[in-house]
Amino acid sequence: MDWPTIISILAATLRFATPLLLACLAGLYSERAGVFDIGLEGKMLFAAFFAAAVAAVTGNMWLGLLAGLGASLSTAMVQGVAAITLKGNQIIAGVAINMLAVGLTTFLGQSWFRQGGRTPPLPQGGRFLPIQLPFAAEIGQIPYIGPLYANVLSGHSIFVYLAFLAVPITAYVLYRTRFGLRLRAVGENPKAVDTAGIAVNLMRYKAVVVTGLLCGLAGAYFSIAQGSGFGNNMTAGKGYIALAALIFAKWKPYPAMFACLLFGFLDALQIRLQGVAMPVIGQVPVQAIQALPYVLTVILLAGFIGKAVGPKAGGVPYTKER
Amino acid sequence: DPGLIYDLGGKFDKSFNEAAYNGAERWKAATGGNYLDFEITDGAQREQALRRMVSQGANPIVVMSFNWGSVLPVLADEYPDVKFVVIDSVVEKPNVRSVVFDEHTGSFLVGALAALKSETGKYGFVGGMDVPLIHKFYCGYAQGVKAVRADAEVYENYTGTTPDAWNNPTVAGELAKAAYDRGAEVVFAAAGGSGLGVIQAAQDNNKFAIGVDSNQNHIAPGFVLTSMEKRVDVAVETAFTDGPDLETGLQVLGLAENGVGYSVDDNNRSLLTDEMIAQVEDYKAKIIAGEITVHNYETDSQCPL
Amino acid sequence: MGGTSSIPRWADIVLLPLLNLILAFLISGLVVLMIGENPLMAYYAIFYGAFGSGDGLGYTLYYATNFVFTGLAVAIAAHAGLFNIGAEGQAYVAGLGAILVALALDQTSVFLVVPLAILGAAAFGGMWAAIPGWLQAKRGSHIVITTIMFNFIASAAMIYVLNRFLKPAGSNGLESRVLDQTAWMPQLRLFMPGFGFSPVNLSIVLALLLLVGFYILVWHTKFGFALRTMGKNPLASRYAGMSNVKLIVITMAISGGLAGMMAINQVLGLNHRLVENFVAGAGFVGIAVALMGRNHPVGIALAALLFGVLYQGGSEMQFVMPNVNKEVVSVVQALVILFTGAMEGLFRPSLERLFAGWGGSGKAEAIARTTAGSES
Amino acid sequence: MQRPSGAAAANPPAIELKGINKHFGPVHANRDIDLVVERGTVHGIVGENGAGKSTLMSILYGFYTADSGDILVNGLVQKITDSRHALGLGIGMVHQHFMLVDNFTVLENVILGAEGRFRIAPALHKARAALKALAAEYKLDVDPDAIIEEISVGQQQRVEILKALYRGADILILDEPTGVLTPEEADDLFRVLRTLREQGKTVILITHKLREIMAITDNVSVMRQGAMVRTLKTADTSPGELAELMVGRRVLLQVEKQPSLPGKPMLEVKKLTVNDDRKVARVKDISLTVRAGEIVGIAGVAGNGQSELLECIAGMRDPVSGEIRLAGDKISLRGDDGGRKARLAGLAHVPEDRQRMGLVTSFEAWENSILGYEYTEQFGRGPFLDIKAARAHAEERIKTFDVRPPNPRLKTANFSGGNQQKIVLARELGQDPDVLIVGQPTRGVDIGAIEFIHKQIIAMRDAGKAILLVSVELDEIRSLSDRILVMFDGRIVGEADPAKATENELGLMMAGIAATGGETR
Ligand SMILES: Nc1ncnc2c1ncn2[C@@H]1O[C@H](COP(=O)(O)OP(=O)(O)OP(=O)(O)O)[C@@H](O)[C@H]1O
Ligand SMILES: Nc1ncnc2c1ncn2[C@@H]1O[C@H](COP(=O)(O)OP(=O)(O)OP(=O)(O)O)[C@@H](O)[C@H]1O
Ligand SMILES: [Mg+2]
Ligand SMILES: [Mg+2]
Repeated sequence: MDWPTIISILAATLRFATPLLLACLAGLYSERAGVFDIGLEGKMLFAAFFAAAVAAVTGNMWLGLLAGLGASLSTAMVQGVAAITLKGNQIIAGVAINMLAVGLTTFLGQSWFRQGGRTPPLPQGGRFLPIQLPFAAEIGQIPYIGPLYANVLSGHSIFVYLAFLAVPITAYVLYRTRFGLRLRAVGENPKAVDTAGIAVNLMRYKAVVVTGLLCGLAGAYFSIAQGSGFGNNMTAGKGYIALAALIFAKWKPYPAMFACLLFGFLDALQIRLQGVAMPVIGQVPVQAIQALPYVLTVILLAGFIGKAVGPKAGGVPYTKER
Repeated sequence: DPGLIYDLGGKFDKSFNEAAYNGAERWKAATGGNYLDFEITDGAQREQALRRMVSQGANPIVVMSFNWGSVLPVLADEYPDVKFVVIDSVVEKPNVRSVVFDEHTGSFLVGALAALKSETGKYGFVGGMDVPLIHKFYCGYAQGVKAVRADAEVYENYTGTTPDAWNNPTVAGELAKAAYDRGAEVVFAAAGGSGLGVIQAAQDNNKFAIGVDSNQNHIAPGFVLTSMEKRVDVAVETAFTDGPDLETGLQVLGLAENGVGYSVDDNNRSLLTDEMIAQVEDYKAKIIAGEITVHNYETDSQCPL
Repeated sequence: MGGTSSIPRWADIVLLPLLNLILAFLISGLVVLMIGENPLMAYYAIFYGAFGSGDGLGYTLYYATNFVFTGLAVAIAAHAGLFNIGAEGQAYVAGLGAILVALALDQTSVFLVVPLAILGAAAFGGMWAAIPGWLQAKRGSHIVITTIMFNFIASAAMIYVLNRFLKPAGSNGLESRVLDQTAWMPQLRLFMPGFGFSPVNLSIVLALLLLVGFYILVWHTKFGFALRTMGKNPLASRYAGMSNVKLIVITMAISGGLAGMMAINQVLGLNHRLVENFVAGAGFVGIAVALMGRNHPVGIALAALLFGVLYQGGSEMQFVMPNVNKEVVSVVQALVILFTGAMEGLFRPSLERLFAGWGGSGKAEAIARTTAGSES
Repeated sequence: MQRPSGAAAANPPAIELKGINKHFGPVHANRDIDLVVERGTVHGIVGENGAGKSTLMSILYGFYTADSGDILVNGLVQKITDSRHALGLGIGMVHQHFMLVDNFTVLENVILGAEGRFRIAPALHKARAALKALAAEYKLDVDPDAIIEEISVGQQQRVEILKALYRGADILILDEPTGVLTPEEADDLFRVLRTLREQGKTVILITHKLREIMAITDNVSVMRQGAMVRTLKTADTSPGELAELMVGRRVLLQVEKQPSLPGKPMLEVKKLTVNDDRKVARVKDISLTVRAGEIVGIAGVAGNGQSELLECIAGMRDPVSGEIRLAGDKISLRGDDGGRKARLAGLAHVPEDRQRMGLVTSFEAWENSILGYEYTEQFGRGPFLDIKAARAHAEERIKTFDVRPPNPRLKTANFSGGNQQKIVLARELGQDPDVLIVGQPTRGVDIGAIEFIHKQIIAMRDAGKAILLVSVELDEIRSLSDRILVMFDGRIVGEADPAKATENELGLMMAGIAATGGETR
């Protein structure tokens, strides 16, 4: 593989990793607080749809983003009520949210835009465009390292930079602040938190809010930054991959980033390897390459991290009365 | 009145089914007549939907896609006095008209046009799913490219393996971008809804895409080199116009019948020089005249290049 | 779910789900209203479409058959404390097992093909589920994730197989050749013309048998006992010396096999050939069915029927009300899952208060509890 | 934190409870309880399992809220709505089950809920200093940076106490604090409590061990079935009287038993080495023998490898090396079905932690009464389960072991701790094994049940079974065992004759010769 190819793979890696990372961190907050969330997928899809819908109609990307955040947030709240207040089964809540998202987005899209659930392509100003970092052009001239800056680091939409900024922030919040301390405690031993005089469910709701917002960013990225407009079920299972990444990272911020970069890289690779003759094996069937990310995920989960024990109180609604 | 049954993917798939819908709508506008239509959501509904149409007295009934192989023959026998039209597949029954298109020749022309437009010798193709029909597109396209540049390279890509593949602009876009990064300047999308991602990518990277099925030049004027039109709309419209006593049998719509072709309108005219068009028209004539034979993947599931 | 409730069993199993179901339908009604259609019309269309005609009923039962299979698949795993999201892929792969047998033997006799095809499907589906099971048991990789991954892998693999091996050269559909009549699962209309042209076939008998078998397996065998022990408390099953690894792998194999039966209904019963993506989401519906059915055969049968109604009635609704598009149905389904599965806490408290008011049930426990308090 | 000065003059009781009632669904856990706790005293509370002690204290601590009744703190009526409020009033509680976050450091646990502002760094700083001071004042030192799950139970309890003191508690509630402590650790604790009392702080102590009540409390209240039976001056009462008040009948506080007549070796363990889940060696090259008709007791501080030893002999944990012989012949219990292999070999196992291992609490009693034996023909031919037979079996077991209530269809979670333990014992003894290994048979069980359980174990011995007993309750070890082995850091560090060995001889051995106090593990 030549250098330019590698460059373009790396750039694609960042683009693919971004929604994963945002969703993964989203999951980190609620799961560290003891609320399992299979519904990342659904929240992203809702966000993607409403972001695109509003951006398409108003032609204003910021309004679009706002709508996306709102949609994801309110979905998260529904999930929160089910999982925290009503003490329902958290996994079911997630599954239901995902199904609802697929159905409702297409349904609304169809009845609003009559394009089979798609939104129209976004007009000028409806979409977050790539940002050129300073001197990208100039530095780009430098052989080898230049392209790394100009084509890999530079030239992404704001979401990409936000996602990676969110990692140190999350680590800081999680390990250095009162909120983080209580968050981790509530996911490990809510009773201890309760006896320390802290409201357990309130803490969990706070976590779920953060989750909602991050999922909102992730979803909006799909439809008003990376793409231009919403396509049915356009998150295509990325929420589940993000979940895998979270488990893979043992629910920790920096590891989460690396996991997402890895999965993003696998996707980028998948795309570059299609139709390329492999060194030894020669032409590989395209399906084998398309399945590659999933196969490798399985292998990694099985091979490297072994038993991943999540937050102890994960998935269990908190009740005083036993 | 006539009836129309869309296939999986739905009325508004921005390509195949939507073309049929446009045809029906045009007929409606022209004649002021009415028609029944239905979107199936899973295979089990085919027979059900078709019988429903019959029982509601629809005639003729147009069904889309190659998935009717097992259902249609049976029902055709059951209802000898109803006329059926199946598009994209061949059913030999006295009361069935089978309409198939020479996607390969149409694709050949856009391939040639791509090769004439771009000198890089690298060309992209993004298919929805790795299925025979899409291979037919690819194979014709590649032949067209190579007719102009024998040494050219064509990157063959597919969006996915689940039904999402026809609706995943994100991945399709990335596939196109990959092709552009590898030096291609033109990417032909035969991927239903995913194709929009390719066109978007062309716009973002200031390169060219080639649309499919219906004329997609307008989606991003100046970035869609042309569209490989497959006039499903025409097929549907004529079927509706012919009415209950349409003559049945096999109908192959090729270049001669304008069943397939490349679209030129003021959205893309500026991208094409007269020489290019002349050159392509020449190929077209030769193919019609039989001086050039474009291999059809479907005949032997092979693509000799 | 639930926790220790003080409401009578019947209320827990019948009344609560019913209330939630009603709520789910009310909200779906709002969705229908949003597009300016009359919900009552829609409900009627669904109901009439599902039961109004022999064909309709036949289709309802045909869909229900699928969902019984996938529902049982999810339920058996759930009893072992495993969440199998992979029924979709397992059924898909099982289709391969079924078709291979059928293609090889479709010249012989239905009495040979069908049983062997069932075994083939069970074997392939079971295998596809056993691998994630093994990975969970031995390597501790999260079964939820692995089964999801296996769904994706399954669809890639199946496309490949269909393309390269099963598709007759020159045909342009992504499907195997049509099977010879002898390999078809006999359809009920042969015996009961009332079912008109509907595809409901003998698979439904298989479904009924498996429902009974499921009940016996889970509650009347030693394996079932071990299964439930591990599901409730894995440490206890290890203490009892029931091999958890074996339990997990076997349970998942059974689960996958059950999911695989759905392929019989589709491949031998409906399409008479292997079609790309013939599972079409039935695997995920199975999750809902199992949840709503409280992992009990009776509940599963009822839930499967409900979803059968939603499917068949839903497609009829599209004929009657062209503006109500297909997604409405999936919205209704999702809401049903949400309310019956995850929001059952909504009415429980008020019900508990209600029944506590009547005194009634709680007493037995109360006495038990307080006497339990004191030994002597 | 400081009490109202006006009240201070009148010197009212630290705590006064009036007519407290609390229901849990159908359960009436507290019935109009009145209680007065004088300032500067140590006040004991005793009562059977489920008598309502923890509930009452949880109400006082604001963890539960009473259905009715008043709470007076330092003479003022307080509506204590949550734990924060209680802490504000200077009430601290050390719960029966520790309220610590296992993967946090000691410091993080101490500041949890008292972190101050947005960043926790300052709070951590402050707490570090404070812990130093407290350590000096009460000789309560723990490594502030240690991870909770890596320190001994005794240390964890210190953390709990430090948590309370750090928050400036001057009324300290301890719920069964000594259940898991060695004598040394217990003495340490009492020393701390006395210091607290001297400083005028008030202590409420819940325990099942009357010896401790007599040793340190000034007053003692007895609860039974949710009601307050009586409050007495400790000086004017006796263990016997208290026991009678608790249970409502006379109880024998000392089991009487004939000297044992050991037969041939039944259980032989040779050079056994066992790892824990973290692959750390916890049992190091241990050899021991248990003869027919004798009870061998293993004394030791919790966490010195007893659990791993038991689990290994019971087939739940594969040994790294060494062998196990039953009735002379070598057996292999490897594989994750070792538990069954052990049972087949005639070895029964009463696990240390009934709730976590021995039972499926959501099962009905009859299901638990066949757990581990469900595969035997007696409960159904071939693959099938004979539910009738199983229920009949359960009926019989429940009768012989006097499980209350005698209802095989009752959900196991609804039996009290003591009765749950009886269900396990009934099951394991019921299969008439040759060898019985028992872990913590009476942990958290009240004297009424203890008496019964001890009788049963002795009866097994007299029936010629070989019994290996592990318990952190020295009294229990001493009163039941015919021989005592002391385990420390995975090794047998000594053997003793229960008749002769004194408590602190054993205590020293348990602490490891070189060890200081109860710290080492
Ligand atoms: N002080 C810190 N500042 C920033 N990040 C930290 C800090 N401590 C830990 N992390 C993050 O957490 C990861 C593991 O650290 P650590 O094990 O302390 O987390 P943890 O909360 O203890 O996890 P767990 O509670 O599950 O054991 C590190 O790779 C890093 O990403
Ligand atoms: N959260 C709860 N939900 C339901 N019932 C409860 C709860 N807590 C306690 N109970 C019941 O209330 C009664 C009193 O329980 P409590 O824990 O106060 O007894 P206790 O005296 O502390 O017993 P032990 O000596 O075993 O600790 C028991 O019957 C118990 O089962
Ligand atoms: Mg207690
Ligand atoms: Mg206790």
